[in-house]
Amino acid sequence: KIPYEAALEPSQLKRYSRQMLIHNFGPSAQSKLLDSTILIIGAGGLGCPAALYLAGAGVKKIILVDHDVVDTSNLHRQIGHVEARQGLPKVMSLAEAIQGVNHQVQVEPVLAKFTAENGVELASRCDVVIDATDNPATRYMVNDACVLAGKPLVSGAALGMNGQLSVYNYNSGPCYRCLYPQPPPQGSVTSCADGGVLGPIPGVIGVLQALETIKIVTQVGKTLSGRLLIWDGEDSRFRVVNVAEPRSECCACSRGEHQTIFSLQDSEEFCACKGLVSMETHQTQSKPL
Amino acid sequence: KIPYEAALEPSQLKRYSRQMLIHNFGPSAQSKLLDSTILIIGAGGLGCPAALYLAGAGVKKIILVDHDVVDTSNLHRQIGHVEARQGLPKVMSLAEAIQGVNHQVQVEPVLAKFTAENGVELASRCDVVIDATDNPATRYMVNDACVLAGKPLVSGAALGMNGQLSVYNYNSGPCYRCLYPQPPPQGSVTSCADGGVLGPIPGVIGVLQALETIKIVTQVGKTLSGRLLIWDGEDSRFRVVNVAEPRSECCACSRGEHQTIFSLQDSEEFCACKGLVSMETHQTQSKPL
Amino acid sequence: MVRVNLEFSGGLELLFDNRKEFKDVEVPPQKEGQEEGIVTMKHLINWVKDNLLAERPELFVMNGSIRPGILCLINDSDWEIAGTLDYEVEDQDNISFISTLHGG
Amino acid sequence: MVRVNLEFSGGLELLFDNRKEFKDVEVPPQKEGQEEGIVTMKHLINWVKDNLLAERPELFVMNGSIRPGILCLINDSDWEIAGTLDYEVEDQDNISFISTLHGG
Ligand SMILES: [Zn+2]
Ligand SMILES: [Zn+2]
Repeated sequence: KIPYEAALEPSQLKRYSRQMLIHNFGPSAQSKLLDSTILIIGAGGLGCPAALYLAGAGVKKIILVDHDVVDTSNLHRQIGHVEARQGLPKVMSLAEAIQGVNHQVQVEPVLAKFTAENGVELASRCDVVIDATDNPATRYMVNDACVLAGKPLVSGAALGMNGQLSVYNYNSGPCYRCLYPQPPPQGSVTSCADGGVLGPIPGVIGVLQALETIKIVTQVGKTLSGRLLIWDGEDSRFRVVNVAEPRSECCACSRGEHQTIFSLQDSEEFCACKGLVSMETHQTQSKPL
Repeated sequence: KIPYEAALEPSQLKRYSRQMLIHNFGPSAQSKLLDSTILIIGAGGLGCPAALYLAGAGVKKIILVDHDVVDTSNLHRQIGHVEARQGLPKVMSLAEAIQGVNHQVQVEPVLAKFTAENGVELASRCDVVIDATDNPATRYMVNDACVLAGKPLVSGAALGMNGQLSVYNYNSGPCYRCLYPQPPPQGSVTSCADGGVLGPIPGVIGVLQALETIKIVTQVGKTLSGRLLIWDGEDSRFRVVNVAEPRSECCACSRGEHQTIFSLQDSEEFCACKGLVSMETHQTQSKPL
Repeated sequence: MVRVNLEFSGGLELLFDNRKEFKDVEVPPQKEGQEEGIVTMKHLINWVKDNLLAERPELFVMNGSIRPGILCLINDSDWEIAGTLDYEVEDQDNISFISTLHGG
Repeated sequence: MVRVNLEFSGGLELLFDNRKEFKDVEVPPQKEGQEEGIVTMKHLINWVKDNLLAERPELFVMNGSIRPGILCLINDSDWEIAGTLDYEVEDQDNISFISTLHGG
């Protein structure tokens, strides 16, 4: 039996030495990271820090999905993008930042929305999915793709001076729909374009998404599965609350008579019927709340 | 009276629009940011994210102090540095990253240690000081410089999978010495080179340092003055605890008969007499704890 | 009569004159039906709507419960665990209403 | 006899066989002097050193108190607020010892 250290090249040993020194982490955890593929949906305020820290930690591959281009109004919080890459697709810009940090990480930029057509295939090709999107329609679809493909979901959100984070569909915990069976009604959803957002808010949540992902891949520590982080950055208040068990009548993950989501087409129909649209951040018309 | 909006150029209005939309934030807070100078001591795991998010938020000037060069073992967590800048001084590498995000921010790289000679002068020239260093000797000296120059101190620390954060010498709250009057004995201090550190740990604390700094400059929200964030990333446990009032016999901030620190030379003597050395991370010999 | 601590956050405080905390609030018991004398969550939500809410009730209540997209915590746990609308509120319960975020 | 919840973190757990939590620990009262029958923090620290600590006591205690560089919290507040060594421990107190970090 070859020790794990032997599997690492000298350049990797030096690069990852600081994290391999951690008690309970070590070379075996590093080897799992070096063998992992992470899907990041959204290359914005959450996706940028999540991707950069996962690149630093040494995952094998990052698949980036986003259809948008880098805009001036992104730069205050989307630190994977720079002024010189304004107008470029975000996935290309963030891919360049990732390669700058760690050329050993493979990056697959997917310049597209996450849809009923590509969703399950993308989720199937990874070990962990990171939801770094900005609207409820895509969040339901990402959840359903994770349930259908059997992948853990690290879901973060940020608005104003508030952040939220949890891990779904992992370790017998609930899925996103177990917690939010009913979508928010039209006109009640505030986007960052409406309500604003302070840069460090998605910054912290995105870095925490990288951390939860590392914990899932390496099996080190206790993830937020079954728990929800609720953070008020204005008051520096952090709460981790217990959420309910998986819902026995969940339409996505219950695998019983209540299941109605069998494909992402079902997911798309659900969103359409509930009036949820996969909005562009700069096109939203909803009222500020 | 000219409205604040008029003071912002059109390019700034667009760039900072998302944060100016936040309730309670607005153009007046943005104007305060655009007029602020921040001193960041340490351009490593904490200093990189702190600097990048402050650059994004649009401070006027960032002064960076660090004497070290970019090493391969830094890259997993110090996301302001890239492979191509290995071997360069960290302050030059991070300055380049800052300019890439926001060329309107002035950067003053200081390739030096923070010492009794330069400390008070550096602190005097800024509005907020960020302690992003990695050893107790420098932490005591940074605190004393802040007390002597009358500047708020945003102090972060990270090790293994644990992080800590507080704000000192601000709003009638305690200083670092009020909390830690006695330094840790020799041999009890663990550095990141000894104990290891997972990248997202200083990542989160560094981004939070940027946030606390923004809150101090703009006077929006409630800072961590008088409180201490204690974060266990392994269990995803966050605690914000109340710390004691300023210590009436504090040798740094009490301004009474107990004050013994009147200059950074006094601070240096204190460290020497307590056996604290301003260690290089890669030279530490202390036992792992 | 029960005395509870109420909290509104995640942006929901904007509907309450930007006030996040209401400490030690006296909520009178309900008067109708079999549940006379007690305060259920259903009653409390209604009482909050009528007495504390400053604007746009449709963004707080919907179909006799809280609007989808609002999390309710009773003593820092999901109110699903306690029984949602039927939970009988006790003195000094901490009840939080938090807007679910979707931005990124 | 008091029953308390003890916690060691920030790396300090490495001195306790990597165990972070000791729930509902019975600490016998001290037997000497005027404080017979009660448990002060001074006594508790000594008892922890003798009964729970697995290695290197010099990294936990120093001069009859905890070593500088360890934070002590009593019910989530700095023990300075409660009175440090003289505080009389009560049943179900949550007492945390946390290593101060210096890395970055
Ligand atoms: Zn479910
Ligand atoms: Zn002091």
